[in-house]
Amino acid sequence: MSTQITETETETETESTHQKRRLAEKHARADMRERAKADLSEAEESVKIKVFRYDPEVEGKKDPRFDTFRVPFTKGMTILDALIYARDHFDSSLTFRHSCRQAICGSDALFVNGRQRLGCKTQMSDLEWPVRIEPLPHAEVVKDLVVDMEHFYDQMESVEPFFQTNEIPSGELEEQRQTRENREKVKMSTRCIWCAACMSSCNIAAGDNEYLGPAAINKAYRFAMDEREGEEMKEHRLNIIEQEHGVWRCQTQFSCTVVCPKDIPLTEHIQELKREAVKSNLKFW
Amino acid sequence: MADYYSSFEPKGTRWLFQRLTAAFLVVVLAYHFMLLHFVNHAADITFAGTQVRMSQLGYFLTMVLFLIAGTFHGVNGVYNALVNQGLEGTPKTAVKWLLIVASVALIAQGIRVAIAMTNLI
Amino acid sequence: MSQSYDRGLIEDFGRWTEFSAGMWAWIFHKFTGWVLIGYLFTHIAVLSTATVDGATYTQTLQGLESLLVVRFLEVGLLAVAVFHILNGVRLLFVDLGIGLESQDKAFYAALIVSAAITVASIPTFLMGAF
Amino acid sequence: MTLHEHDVIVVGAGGAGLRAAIAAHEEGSDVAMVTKLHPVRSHTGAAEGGINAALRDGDDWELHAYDTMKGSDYLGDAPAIETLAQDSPEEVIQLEHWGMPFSREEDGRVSQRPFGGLSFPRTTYAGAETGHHLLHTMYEQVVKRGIKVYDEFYVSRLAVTDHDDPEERSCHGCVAYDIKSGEIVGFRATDGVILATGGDGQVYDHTTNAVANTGDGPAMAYRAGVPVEDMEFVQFHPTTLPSTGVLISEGVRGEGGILYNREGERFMFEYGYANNAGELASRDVVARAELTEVNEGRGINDEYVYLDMRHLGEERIVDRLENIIHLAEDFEGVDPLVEPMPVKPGQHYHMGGIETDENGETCIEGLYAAGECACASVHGSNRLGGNALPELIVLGARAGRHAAGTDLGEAGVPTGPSAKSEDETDLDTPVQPGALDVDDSDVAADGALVEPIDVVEHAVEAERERVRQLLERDGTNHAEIREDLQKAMTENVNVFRNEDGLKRALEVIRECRERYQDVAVSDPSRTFNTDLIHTIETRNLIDVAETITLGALARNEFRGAHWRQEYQERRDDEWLKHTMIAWNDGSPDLYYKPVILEGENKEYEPKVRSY
Ligand SMILES: Cc1cc2nc3c(=O)[nH]c(=O)nc-3n(C[C@H](O)[C@H](O)[C@H](O)COP(=O)(O)OP(=O)(O)OC[C@H]3O[C@@H](n4cnc5c(N)ncnc54)[C@H](O)[C@@H]3O)c2cc1C
Ligand code: HEM
Ligand code: SF4
Ligand code: F3S
Ligand code: FES
Repeated sequence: MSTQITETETETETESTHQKRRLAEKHARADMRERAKADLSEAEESVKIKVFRYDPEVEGKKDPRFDTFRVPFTKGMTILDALIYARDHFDSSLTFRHSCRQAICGSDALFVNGRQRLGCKTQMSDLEWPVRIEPLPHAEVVKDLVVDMEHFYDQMESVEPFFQTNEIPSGELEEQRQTRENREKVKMSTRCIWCAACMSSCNIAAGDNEYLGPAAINKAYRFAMDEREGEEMKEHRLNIIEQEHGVWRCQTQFSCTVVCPKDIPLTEHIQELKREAVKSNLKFW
Repeated sequence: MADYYSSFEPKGTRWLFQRLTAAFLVVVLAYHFMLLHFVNHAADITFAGTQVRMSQLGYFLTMVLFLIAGTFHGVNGVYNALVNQGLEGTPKTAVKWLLIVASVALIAQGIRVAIAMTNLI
Repeated sequence: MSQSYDRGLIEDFGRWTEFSAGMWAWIFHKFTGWVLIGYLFTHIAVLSTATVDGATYTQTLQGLESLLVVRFLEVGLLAVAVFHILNGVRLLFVDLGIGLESQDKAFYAALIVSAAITVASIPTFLMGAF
Repeated sequence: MTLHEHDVIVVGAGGAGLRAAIAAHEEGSDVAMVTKLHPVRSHTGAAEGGINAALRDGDDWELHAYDTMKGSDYLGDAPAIETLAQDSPEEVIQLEHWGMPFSREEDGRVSQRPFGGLSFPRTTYAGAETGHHLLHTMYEQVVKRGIKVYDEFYVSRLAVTDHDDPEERSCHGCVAYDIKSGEIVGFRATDGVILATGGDGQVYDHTTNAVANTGDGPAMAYRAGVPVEDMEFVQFHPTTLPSTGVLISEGVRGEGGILYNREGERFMFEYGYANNAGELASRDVVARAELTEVNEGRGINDEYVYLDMRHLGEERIVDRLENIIHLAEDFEGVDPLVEPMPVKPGQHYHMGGIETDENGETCIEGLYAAGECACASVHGSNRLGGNALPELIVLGARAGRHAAGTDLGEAGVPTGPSAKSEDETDLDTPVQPGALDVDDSDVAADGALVEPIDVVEHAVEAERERVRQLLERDGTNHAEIREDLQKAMTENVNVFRNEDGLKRALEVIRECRERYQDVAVSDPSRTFNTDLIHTIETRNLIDVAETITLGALARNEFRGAHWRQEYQERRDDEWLKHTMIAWNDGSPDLYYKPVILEGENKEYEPKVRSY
């Protein structure tokens, strides 16, 4: 890591590799869809979903079970569409969070066929059928697909997730300047929609409940790397993420990065913070 | 949030050392394996051969460093692994000291052995 | 307050079939690391015979080497060490933030190369054991 | 009975709610937010394009106000519009100082871009996810200030006194259903309740709005006695993806994206829909142009047209509009770098809403509204792109301050039935609108309940009873009713409207209301009972849909987003007035109030809107 400029270069590089990855994934999906279509012409056009059910108050649901619903398949159908269909047509007590339907509210991270995914952003045709839908692992289930998010929110809010600076310009209507490079640098990290998919996928977070987790560390990164906050604040931020259950806990398992629906390079951000922390600690010697 | 403000915690330092020793170990371990399994077959090792090698100061020092680095790396790795699995409080302190004692013993014994292998004394 | 359902650890580890590359790498690295540190302690213990006298040392070593199990264990040790080294190098790159995009491929490569080296070295290790 | 007490209660935690809470907190109030979604899940996060603010040399607030008035088709109230234009720059800079990651110019200042209907490129943006950043930045400030947030609490009723004249009523709090535990709790607000519940796009079946945008605020306020204003003005966004309603930002056209029909013609110019502005004409113009293309057989699959941005080049697209690539791929399976995107109009924004003045206050004392659920009115009959986000922060902040007791001066916009200038006398409705029986009101109708705490307790009791009934009885599921309602609205109260259709819609709405009487919740659980929540929401949708349709039937002209087949002309002589509907204890009263074109320094002269 030398100067700012090279930093951004790496940043854009990863960006375009992201794009490449997405492209590759897209081609794979296209193939898969073709195959799915071929399968479909034989089978009746419906898809089975197996949904995790649990309700602490309802007889018969106190012990978790899986319910199977058969929903008509339509082109472009997402996991969320299938769930809504099942709820509105078969069982109105089927419970899951959702709102925006466009991968921005972060409500519907689910464990679908063994991987954390956003229901609204996952095409049915990209998955193996029948599709198994469960609540996020490593979180307590409140009911059906709804998990308790409190712990995740606590972790997010424990890293002082708000802008702090002493350098607000005094002039009227004057903004703080920020270079384009710096904005680029924090750009990916600002995209987090608090869906908790990453946290759920991380084995370390599962083992150590106090581990800040990838999303919260990413949030800290978003501010630590924002030049508008100033050097002093950066020190402070590094102290926060260096705590006992902070960055050092990360074992670079990458599953967070793999599942993040917003393509945030989480592991990379965590690693960069580790290096920054080591660098700033070295100064004390 | 008070606990964030504890000043310097050597976690980052151990992390760094784990990496530095790893980088060192890559080279030395590879060399060690080559030398004692491929160049000289383990089965053919004799005290005499060992003594010849160990009596070269450079080799001797490398092996001692190898031992220290390996011990730190391995023991620190084990400690981290346990801590990551949620080891806390008194057991954590106990394990920490146990590991430190074991490491010191290992290194001490290792150096004793190494010296015995030389003809320096 | 309503109660909630904790699926517990068993459920988590019951999912091993769904682990991704990075998780496997982590598990293998752990396992190999523990084997190596275990070996280091044993190794020093064995070598300690040198403090008795040269002959005991030579005898012990050659005695051990004449056991077939030991030869096989050595192959295992090599496998473990090679994987730990290769994946260790992978991790070092990850720490430096280099090539993060290919980390999964690097893991597979580490597996394959370890296997190859291990197989290739079997003759050397087993030489004269029979 | 659980009762929480705070100075100010903000219902809803989208952009407007968050801003209001921060403002009230800064004035020293003990403020709490009550929201059915966690704040970061609010639909403000979906806004893509940007925030209008006159920040740069060559631009000033008066130009912004002028553009807004023109865009509103002269149905906006000048005091509100001017407040918006004046306060917006300061509010945007405030966001910057809170760390919002705006896109930047070479010199490090925040970037601005051109947007439809604006005479100056004053749309400040943060990539193509401005709303997401705005929402998160403000939530961060709420965390910083330690403002109490009751998230996943569904507010289902306001605690309003029961005076006969709505203008004498006061609001003392609200009732909420704790979604996780199923408990019904009271919230007592000593200084005021601010409704910021956002849009109501779920009235339609094709919308860019979230599933949670069900118009709860307008419906609750309406039933409590606050008139709703200009409900017929619903904006349809010209570029939404056909299968999901996901929005493709106006930014695409701002950056130079082009609309084509099936023949490959650039129809905005070729057919003279907007000879000057072309693709950048205001939304209603573009939406109608697209539908006309489709209706005349020049659409693709008889459903949509193409939006093409390939000529902008990959680099520029990735730089400025990267998220559009992902949206088109994930939700429509189209790679916009390779092929044009299919787009069609979808419900997007509701100009109408709870009647407020420019301080966010309604005619009921202690009841405020801000954001999309309110109507101040800054957008009149048509909102310009990039004007809703400034509305959230400007009017949100003002409502917050006012509720906290700050003197903002006398409001220029009059509110309440007393502002009535004329009654609608001969509206011919096929069915009786409003409540089936007079009991359906949300205020107690049995005498002088005025003690604040009694009012709240009474409301809690009433709500408990309602929920108990819904849970205990057997009956139909709300989902069918909701679906029929949405279909009828999309079919008849869309971009194109005519008398027959509107009347048919009113009949369906009435029928839905009747069926709703037998509605029941089949999930017996108290834990996270979304079935119950959706059922309550459906009732709100019915009320909102009815007001939209009534307004549309009354307004015999074409203005802004409201187009009538029989009257394809703007008629300023008769219609420079707001359509108001008051619940009137169950038998809705439709009346009018004049538009205020008198600004601070000038009078806005209605001109022909041409782009
Ligand atoms: C896709 C899209 C793109 C847009 N792009 C732009 C743009 O580029 N520029 C622009 O200026 N505008 C844009 N808009 C418009 C603008 O985003 C919205 O008008 C605005 O975000 C509404 O904000 P709000 O705070 O009023 O409501 P929301 O953000 O919708 O928040 C509503 C809040 O109320 C809560 N709530 C609702 N009902 C209840 C209840 N019963 N009890 C408790 N809480 C409740 C919800 O939980 C939520 O927190 C866009 C809109 C959409 C849909
Ligand atoms: C030869 C080159 C070696 C390299 C490159 C290497 C690399 C690494 C790295 C990078 C880690 C840290 C993993 C992490 O914390 O995420 C690690 C862990 C570890 N290493 Fe090594 N190592 C090497 C040799 C050794 C040797 C010789 C031993 C035994 C003495 C050893 C024992 C361990 C142990 C026990 C761990 C901890 C494993 C765990 O996380 O549970 N390593 N190694
Ligand atoms: S970092 Fe990604 S996966 Fe994690 S919460 Fe944010 S958006 Fe979700
Ligand atoms: S999965 Fe966990 S271990 Fe680190 S790289 Fe991601 S936080
Ligand atoms: S519904 Fe909002 S993220 Fe999926």
